[in-house]
Parts: sequence; C-alpha cells; structure tokens
Amino acid sequence: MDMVLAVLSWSCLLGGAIFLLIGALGVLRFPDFYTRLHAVSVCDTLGAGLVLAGLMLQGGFSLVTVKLLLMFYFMMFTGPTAVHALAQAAMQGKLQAVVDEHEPE
Amino acid sequence: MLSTHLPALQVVLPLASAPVCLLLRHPRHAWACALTISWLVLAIAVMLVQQVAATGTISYAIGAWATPWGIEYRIDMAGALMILVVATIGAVVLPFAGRSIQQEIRKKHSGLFYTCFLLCLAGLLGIVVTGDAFNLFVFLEISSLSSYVLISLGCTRRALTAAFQYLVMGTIGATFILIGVGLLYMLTGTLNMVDISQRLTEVADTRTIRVAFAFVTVGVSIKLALFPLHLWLPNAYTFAPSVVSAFFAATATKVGIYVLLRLFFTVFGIGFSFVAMHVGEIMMLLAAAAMMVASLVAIFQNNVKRMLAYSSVAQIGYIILGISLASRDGVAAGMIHLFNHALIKCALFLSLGCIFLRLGSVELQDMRGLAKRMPWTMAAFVAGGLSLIGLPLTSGFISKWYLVGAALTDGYWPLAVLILLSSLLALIYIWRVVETAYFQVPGAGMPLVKEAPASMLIPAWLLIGANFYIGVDASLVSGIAHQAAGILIEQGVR
Amino acid sequence: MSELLGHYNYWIVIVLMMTGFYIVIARPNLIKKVIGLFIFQTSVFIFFISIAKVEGGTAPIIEEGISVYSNPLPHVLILTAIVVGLATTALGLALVVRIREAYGTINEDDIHVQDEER
Amino acid sequence: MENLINDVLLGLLMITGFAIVRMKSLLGVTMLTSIYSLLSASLFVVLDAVDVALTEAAIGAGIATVLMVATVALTTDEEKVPRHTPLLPLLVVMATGAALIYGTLDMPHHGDPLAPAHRYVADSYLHDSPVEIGVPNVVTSVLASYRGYDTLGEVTVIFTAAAGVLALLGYRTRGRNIEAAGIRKQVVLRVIAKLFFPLILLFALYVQFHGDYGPGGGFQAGVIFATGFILYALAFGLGTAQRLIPSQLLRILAAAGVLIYAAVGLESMLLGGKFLEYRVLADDPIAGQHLGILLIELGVGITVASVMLIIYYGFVSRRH
Repeated sequence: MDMVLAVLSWSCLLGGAIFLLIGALGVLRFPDFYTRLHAVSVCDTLGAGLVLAGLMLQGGFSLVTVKLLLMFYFMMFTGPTAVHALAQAAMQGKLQAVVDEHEPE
Repeated sequence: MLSTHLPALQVVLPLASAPVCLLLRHPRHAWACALTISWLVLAIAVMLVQQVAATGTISYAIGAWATPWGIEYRIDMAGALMILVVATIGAVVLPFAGRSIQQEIRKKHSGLFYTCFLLCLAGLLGIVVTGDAFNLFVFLEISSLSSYVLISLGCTRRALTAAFQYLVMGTIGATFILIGVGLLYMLTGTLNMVDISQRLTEVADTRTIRVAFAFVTVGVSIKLALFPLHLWLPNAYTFAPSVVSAFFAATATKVGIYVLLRLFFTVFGIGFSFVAMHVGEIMMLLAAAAMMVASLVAIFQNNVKRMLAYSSVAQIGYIILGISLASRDGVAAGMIHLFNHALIKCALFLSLGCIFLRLGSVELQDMRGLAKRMPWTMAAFVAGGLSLIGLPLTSGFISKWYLVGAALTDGYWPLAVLILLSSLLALIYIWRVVETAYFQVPGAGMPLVKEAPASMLIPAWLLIGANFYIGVDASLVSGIAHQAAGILIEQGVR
Repeated sequence: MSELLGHYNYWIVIVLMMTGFYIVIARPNLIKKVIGLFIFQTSVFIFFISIAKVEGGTAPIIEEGISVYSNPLPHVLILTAIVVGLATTALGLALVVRIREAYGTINEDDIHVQDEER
Repeated sequence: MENLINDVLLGLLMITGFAIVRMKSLLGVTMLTSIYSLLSASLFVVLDAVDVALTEAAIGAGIATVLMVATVALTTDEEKVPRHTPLLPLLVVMATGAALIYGTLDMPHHGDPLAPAHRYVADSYLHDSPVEIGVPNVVTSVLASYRGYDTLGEVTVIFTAAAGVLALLGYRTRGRNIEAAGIRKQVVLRVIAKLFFPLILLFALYVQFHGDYGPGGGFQAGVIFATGFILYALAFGLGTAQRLIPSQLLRILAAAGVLIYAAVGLESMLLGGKFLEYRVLADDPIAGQHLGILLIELGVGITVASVMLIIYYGFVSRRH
C-alpha cells in the first residue's frame, strides 16, 4: 500500500513538474502575449494541481492535506482569474495578436 | 517609585505622545503637546543626570529580563551628558518652532511635523540610553526615518532631493551597522554591548571581528557625517526648515559621535580599536582634513545656511580629533566641544531662522545692512560666530583650549597649529556675514523688515547666554565631561 | 577544502548584497536606487537567517520529540528589520513620486543639471 | 536534499539579482524584485525561519511590489543609460565585498551547531521560554516579551513611515471614485475579489491569533489584512474602499495601535513591574505573559494594517 502511494504521489509530482516545465518553455517560445498567456494558464493550473495532489498523497489524512486542499481550491480561482484579467487588460490596451501571415488557404 | 522608571520614561514619553500629536487637528494643539512633552523630557533628563551623578551608572532592565536576554537601558555619565544635550536642544527649539513652522510649512502638515519631531527626539534619546546593539539600530532608524520626513518638509523642491540623498546614504549606513552587529553576534552570541565587550576578549583576534569593527565604524561615520562621508549633510541642513536644521546640527550628528565613543571604548576597547586597528590615526587624519577642507569650502558659500552646514562638518572634525587622541584629556575635550558646539550651532541656526522668517532668504546678498533692522538677531549671530571662532570668554574658547592642551600633552603640536588655522578660516567666513550685515548699505528695493518676534529671539539668546556662561565658568561642563571621559577610558582599557 | 564548503553559502549571500549595493551607488535612476536598497537589505536578511541555521534543526516552535531547533534570535531581529526596510522603501518611493512632480524627471544627473541652472 | 534546494534557491537569487542590474524597464525590474523577495522567502523556509518567510512574502513580495508598481505608474518606466562608466562605484563595491569575504574566513561553518551564536543567549531562550512564557513559538516569545521593546520600536518605525507618506503624498479624504477606466469591465475579477475578500480577512485573523502556536503574529496578520483591502480597492476603486474604511479612521487606528502597545508597558509599570513586564498584568505570571503578548500583538496588528493602507491610499490617490 505504501509502495503504491509513493509511486502514485511521485508520478503526480513528476508529472506536475513536467507540465510546469512545458509552461515555462511555452512562455519563452511563443510569439506573442496571448499565446504566452495560454501556455501559462493551462500548464500552471495542471502543473501546480498535480504537484499539490502528489503532496496530498504524501501527507495522508492530516491537517497538512486539508491545508493543501484549501490551497488547491484557491489556486483554481486565482490562476484563471489572473490570466483572464491580464488578457482583458491587454485587449483594452489594444495589444494586437501576432497572426501568421503565411497561413495556407 | 517613579524615579526608578526614569530611563524608560525618558524615551517612551515622546514616543507615545507622537501618535497623540498626529490625532490633534489644530496645529496650535499639536505644538502645545510637543512643547509640554519636550519640557517634561528635559525635566526627566535633569533628574537622570542628578541620579547618575549621585549613584553612578544606572541600569534598567526592560520587561525585567536579566541582561543578555532582555534589553537593557544603561546610562553612565557620558550618556547622561548626551541626554542633557538632546533634551535641552529639543526643549529650547520647540518654542521657536511655533512661529517659524507656521510660516515655513503648510498648515495641514504642521501636526505631522510635530509628530515626526517627537519621534526623532525619542529615537535620538533611545540611541543614547540603550545598552543593546540591535535596539540601537531600531532607534537609529526611528530617528533617521523621521529626520528624512522633517527635511523633506522644507519649502523648496531641493528639500526633496536632499532628503532622498540622505535617505540613501543613511540607509546604507544603517545596513552597514546591521551587518556589523550580525558579525558581532555571530562570534559572541549576544547583543548586549557590555556583554559583547566581555565575550569579545576571546575572539577579538579574528578576521570576522576586524571586519565587523570596520563596518560599524563606517556605518556610524556616515550618520555623524565624518569627512568624506559627509556628502548628505550640506544639502540636508541647507534645505530643511530652519528649526530642523537647528535641531539636527545640535543633536543628530552629536548622537552619532556618542555611538562612535560607545563602540570604540565600551564595546571594542582601546586595545582593539586604537592599538590593533589604528583607528586613532585614521580618525585623526580624517578629522584634520575635515577641519581644513570643510572650513575652506564654507568660506566660498553664499548661502549662509550652507556655510554653517560646512562649518558643522569642520566642527565635527574638532570633536573627532579630541576622541582620536584616546586619552582622558582628549576625550574630555572632544565631549566639551560636543556640548559647546551643540549650543553654538543651534543658536546660529536659530538666528538664521529669524532672518528667514523676515527675509524669506538666507542668501548673503539679501542680508546687506540687516544689522540695523534686526539688531538682536544679528547680535545673536555675531555672538555665536565669535564662539565658533573661539574668542576668549566664549564657550568655543574653552573647548579649543582643552583640545589644544590635550594635543600638546600627547606631543601632537602640528594638531594645535591646525586647530588655530582652522579657527582663522572660521574667522573669515563669519566675518563675511558680519561685514555684509553691518557695513554694507542695503540695496534699493530691499524690503524693510522688522525685528524677529520675542518667541524666536528668546530661545536663541538663551543658548547664547549659556554659551557665555560656559565661557566664564566652565567647571560644571568640564567636570561632567572629564568624569564621563574617565569612565569611558576605564571601560576601554580593560 | 572544508573551509570552502563551510562558507560558500555566505559568499553567495555577500555577492547578493554587493549586487544591491552596486545598484544603489552606480545607477542614477531614483527608483532603481530604492530597489537597490531593497535588494541590499533583503540580502542582509538572508545573511542573518543563514547565521541562525543549525544543521539538522527545525523551525523554533517547541514540540514534543524534537530536540534540535534553529536559532530563534536572528529570526526576531530580521522580522524587525524587514518592517524597517519596508518603512524605508515606502518613504523613498514617496520621495521619488514628489521629486518627479517637482522636477519632471527621476534621473539623478538630470536633477543635478536642473539644480545647477538656478 | 535540503542543501540542494538551498543551493538552487541561492543560484536563482543570483540570476535574479544580475537581471535586475541589467534590465532597463523599471516595471520589469519591479517584477524581478518581487520574485527576488519571494525566492528569499522560500529560502527562509528552507533555513527554518518560517515566521520571517511569512513576513518577507507578505511585505517584500506583496506590499513593497504594490508600492513600486504604483511609483512606476506615477513616474516613468524607462531607465536612462548612465552617461559615464561607473568605475568608482564598482571599485567601492568590490572593496566592500572583498572585506566581507575576508571576514568570513574566521566564521564558524554554516549550520555548525556549536557556533557561539547558538550556544549562549539563544540556547536559553529555547530552554527557558516554555517555562517562563509558555508559548510554543519561541520566535513569538522572544519578539513579544524578551525583546518586546525592539518590537515597540519597530511599530514606531512603521508609524513614522505612515506619518512620512502622509506628509509627502497626503490623500484626499473624500473624493470621486478613482479607478482605472478598464476596471469596470473586469467582471470576473470583481466577482473573485468579492469572494476572496472575506477569506483573506479571516486568514489574517487566524494568523493574528495563531501566532503563539505557529508562524504568524501581529505583523504578518496586519499586512495580510491590509492586502485584503488593497485587493478590494483594486477591484472596486479607491473611493469604494474609502467608504468602507475611511482615511480618518485609519489615522486614528494607526495611532491607537502604538498607544495600545505603550499603554501595556505603562500599565505594567503602574502595577509595580518594569516597563513591558507582562507577568504583573495577571495574578499568574504565565497568564500575565499571555495577556501581555496578546495585547501587544493586537496593537502591532492594528498599526501595521492601518499604516499599510495609509501608505497605499497615499500612493494611489496621487494619480490624477
């Protein structure tokens, strides 16, 4: 049982880390603000969520897990809201998205 | 019963009344509150000096925690003298402030002005009475932050840049002190200054302690505007409101010097500071440079406030010169000059405040023929100036007499020559003002001004009076200073 | 070699401190100066907290079954110092805002030029 | 493992530091500064300083960043490249750094349990405070009782900052609702802000009163409390926030906190103890200590929260 839990939690942690890495890469590589935001939002929620899940498995039934659950709950709200607010602000600031001109017909 | 709590009350009283001052809506009320508190503080200071004189060093454990665990307030003769300086200047300057602030600061800011003034007073007193190295840092920051605010309230925009410059340099200084305290704590495991000094004997010969010493010394030197770290001072004094210049010139840098004394003698000891680290020679060199260079620069200033600010840098040089001798006579001479200079400079800046009230300027060219219109103010300025030069029968003469004596005793005759030379330079810059005010005719179109009001003249003349009294009979001050120096040297020798 | 291993932590912190110090004294931009002070102070805090660390210790909150704690005293000092640092930063930034309103610039060199002109 | 995290964080701090030196956009520098502060907060956790970490995260990464962004918004984002090559500053910095490194050579090793710093005063705090004060969090008992006077000084410092910002920036006590033009359209943000506002205040109360047992206390709680209101003001405009908690009230509260603290000290004096000697406040010394710590932490919390808001109002109402 312990073994299973450990494997599960570590795979969650590792998966979370990979998503975070992908997110960071996306921020660096994507061409404009909106696509970068996209990279942040998707991978941040998933990445951080998985890391938290992995930690919860490590914590077992304890106060720590409750705190982690609360953190998860808050992150689910704050992450998307922040990204949404940023995107909206960029829209209002008339920031143009980069459109690939050579799109095939 | 109350008398045992005096050391704590000394600091807590102004500190706790500052918030009250903030809440008072009417400027007069805030002023009255600050004035009452400053006089109470002076009364407490006088009682403390008597206590120290009667019973020796006072120790007060805050929270009743035994010394290295809690914070200790510790007042010996040197501390008592400093408290007396700070409290006296605070009590003398505030009556003056009522009228002067009314003119120089916007009405809605005057409540804040008195709040910050009380905080600064509390900070300076806290630095003096504390026996704890980190508590010293905290109160240093209280006094520094409030002084940045006080300076920035000056009426030109250059007050803002002066305050900013001071903020940057002051914070660097404070952070250096913090680093030094950290290093000291690292090797001694304690923050109480007396305790540090006792535990330091085992570890004094380490590179860490040497660096700690260098950092606290540089940090404090910035605060006390030791040449060449004085760059913040001329602007700060020139553009601050008149009262603030008068208060700072007499107290802020002096408290810095006191901290330096504590460090060199109480914490590190003469053996380490002066023999191993050669701080005496370095300080002597810097002090001599300050005396000559700053006095020379002062001669070429056309703004009289700026002139006095540079003169302050030079006078700090005198005091440091006395301390750098590390002898009982030298330190005593330094402390006597510290006391006298506080009185003189405060009086000089106060008389400039009177001039500013009427003229709206302290430029030399605007002061032509002023002596006929403001005879009392100009007389106060001249009297203070004479003392700055060091003419007999003034307190300046007394302190220079002791300084020269101490230098000659130790065989440093070139220093005696330097002191005389620097006095000559002081004569020149004071003469420039005297010549303009007394012997030049006012230009056409210059405003016809009245004499300053009594509420402002009396504080200035009180200080001038004290100055002449010391010039005639210096036994009290010199007695306290020699006793204080004796204690410091005793602590320093180990 | 052990000399090196025991102290490299402090050396990195010293580099951090000096980074902040450099920003303060080398940059003419006033906001950058305030930020430099902030970095300088924060690095000094790290230095203090490094002093407090005890190998194998835990946070100084007394609990059954734990015997090694890190040193609480530097923590207390730094709590105080952080607040002092914020006070300085706030005041410095307020001054910067006022200077900008009065001079129209926050560059120290430009301010000097304006002051010399008068 | 702990060492690895430690080293990685130090490395990241260095990178951030150098990036701050090089970057020209002041807004970018502000963000990096926030990151720097957050990284150092994480480092504090690794180094067992949980209280400090909480404070650094709330103050350094939180409030300080808000103030810096506000300043950049009120001034300018560009940094002019200096005309002269800064050789002298570089030399000064090198000399200072070299001196410090020279000083490290005789230091006890990092983490050495036998270092003098841990053996003397701190050691007895750890041993005696459960008996003398009876609070599990030793940082709280040292902060509030053994070195309570420092904390009074610290509250005074932050109060001074409020007085300074009031004097420099002031604020309009009443006025039109200042908000950025776009904020009204941010419906999602407003809903979430409304949802989180009470939660943040609740958390602040938890941090305030749980400080005896875990990381937390007046400072952290005060800052978090203020953060809640800042979020509210950001989403609904300064005017709405000022209707909720008027500037005049803040002034009174800021003063009241310092006065509560000082009053506890004076009260213990009147009851026959020394200044800030809490044990005389109740019949039982331990209960007295608890009462004293509770009261002064309350004073600290009130002053810190209201000072943070005063400063925030000052910066934001400056915008025209």
